[in-house]
Amino acid sequence: MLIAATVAILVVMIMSIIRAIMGPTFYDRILAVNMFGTKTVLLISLLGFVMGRPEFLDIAIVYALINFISVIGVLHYSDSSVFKRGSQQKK
Amino acid sequence: MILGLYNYWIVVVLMMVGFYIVIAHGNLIKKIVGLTIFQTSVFIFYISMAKVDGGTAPILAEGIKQYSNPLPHVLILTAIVVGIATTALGLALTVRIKEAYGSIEEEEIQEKDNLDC
Amino acid sequence: MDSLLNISSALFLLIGSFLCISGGVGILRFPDFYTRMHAAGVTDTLATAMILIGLMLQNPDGLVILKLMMILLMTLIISPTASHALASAAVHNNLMPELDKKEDNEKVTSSNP
Amino acid sequence: MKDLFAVIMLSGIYGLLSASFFVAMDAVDVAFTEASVGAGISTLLMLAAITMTGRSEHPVRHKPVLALAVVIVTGSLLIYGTLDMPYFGSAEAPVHQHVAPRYINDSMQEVGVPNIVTSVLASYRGFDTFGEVVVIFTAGMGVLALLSVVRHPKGVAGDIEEIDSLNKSMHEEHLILRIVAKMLIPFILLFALYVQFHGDYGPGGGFQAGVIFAAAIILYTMLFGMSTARRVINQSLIQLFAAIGVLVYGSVGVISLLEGKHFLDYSALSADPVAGQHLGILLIELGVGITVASVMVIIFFNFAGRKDDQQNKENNES
Repeated sequence: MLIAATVAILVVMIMSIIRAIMGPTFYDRILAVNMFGTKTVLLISLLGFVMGRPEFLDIAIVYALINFISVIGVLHYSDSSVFKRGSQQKK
Repeated sequence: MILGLYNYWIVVVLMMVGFYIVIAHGNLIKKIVGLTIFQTSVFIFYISMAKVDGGTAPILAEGIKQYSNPLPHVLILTAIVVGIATTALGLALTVRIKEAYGSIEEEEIQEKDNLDC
Repeated sequence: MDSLLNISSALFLLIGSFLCISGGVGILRFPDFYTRMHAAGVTDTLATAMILIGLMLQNPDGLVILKLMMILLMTLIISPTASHALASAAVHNNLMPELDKKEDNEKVTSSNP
Repeated sequence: MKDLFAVIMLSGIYGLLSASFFVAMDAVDVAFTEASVGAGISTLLMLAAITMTGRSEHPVRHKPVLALAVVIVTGSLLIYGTLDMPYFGSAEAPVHQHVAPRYINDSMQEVGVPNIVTSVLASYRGFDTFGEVVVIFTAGMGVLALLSVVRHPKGVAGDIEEIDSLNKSMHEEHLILRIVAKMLIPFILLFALYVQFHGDYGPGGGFQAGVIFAAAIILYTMLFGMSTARRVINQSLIQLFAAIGVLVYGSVGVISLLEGKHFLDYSALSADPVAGQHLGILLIELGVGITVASVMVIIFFNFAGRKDDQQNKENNES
């Protein structure tokens, strides 16, 4: 069952990569990256159980935190003037 | 079995993607992204060498006989942090180049240099 | 007792994987950003919670369960916040929902999980 | 792809992916580092850089046939070279024959730390790590020299008031984010300390802890504004801390020299060699952590400060 869940998460990760590559607006890309990050948290905790050494959940915690920080960072920089100018030119 | 070498081939492909970005693109930021891809391929090379079939992570515990090789892990662990520090240095240089030349495209910078001479 | 734990853990993992896959299909197939966000929100909270609870039932060790609870708590705090920030940034920069553009009579509220 | 923003998002995904690969390859410590560095900090630094340099790339004018040829030739030569390499996962590969068995078998008696990676990093190869720390320190100083902003003495007070009012409006927008961040930041700092001191027994250590600590400060800076962060964390103090970290590391080595042992031989630190090793590893991991954290904060502050400076200039001109 652990293997099945791991495979499911890998499939979803591939889907979100496709969305990140296609993503028409850059919010789509951020969304995909965020989803990819949470799925990575799950994947790492599952991998720990699959390999039989579940002590290494610290990495998953770091992931959850870092993922949040990077999403906030991306949004912070997307608010800055360069991006606004860029998106206006696109329209 | 020649297929047992597939990890090296993945590394080579990744390395060449990074290498191509570095030499074929003129944008300095993109060159730095290419360098990080190159760098990560080297990390993957080391880590995949350290893996032993049936081994687990090199943290001693009761009842485990086979561990993966810890030495490449040490080398790569420090290399990652050094890598981010040098990447930051490269980005800082890029920012200064942008301020001085008004562009981060290699060709435009060269044109401006030629004009100055 | 043991088999009960195993069965329930497997059940939770199955539900979680199913929700994950459905969210993944959603993020690929939905027409615009806000609906995609809805799909991602489902996987971020409910599916994560299901899979983590399934893992918790697998292992009776105290420290591991504590760490899993911490991960669960943090994803439950973090991912809605991140979605909120993302949605509000998108609204601020005048990204319209796709359905609003096509038919004006349809009122679409941006899903904000 | 011409949009550099998308390129950087994808490279962030690449970092996440390679970290999960490292977990699958048993390299938990490396995955830890890559998780905090590759996915978090490097993405942020690149974004900070492209806000200053512009986000679109000019099309390549010449055809990259030559580059492609060079790449293909090099790649095929490398693949030809791999044909002699040992198979993936084989235990007989030369890498596993030289010093690794000694590390695996004897480190528990000699160093007494369950995490072999930590004992090799801090004890057997302590000198290497010292070099790495100095490199990080130098890179931080380089960024400082390149990007540090010269503050104009006139009108500082006015500037601060202006920034304060700007911050207030921004804070009202980001109310939810701010409260969640207030909940999380103490936790992140605590977790960084846990990683720092738990590194002997599980994955973790000075490098990872330093990066996580810096990530918390960066989160604070992004949400509460540069000027608030400058008031909380003194710039010159943090530069001092970067130097102190290297100094702690070096002085541990010098102490063991003075005790008549080799440089960085921790058994000199205590009567019992294993206890001495423990103490030494703890101390130098602390030094590494302090240096890495403060160098990362220095780098980020300088990028962000530079950006604010540029924006102020643009505002003044327009």
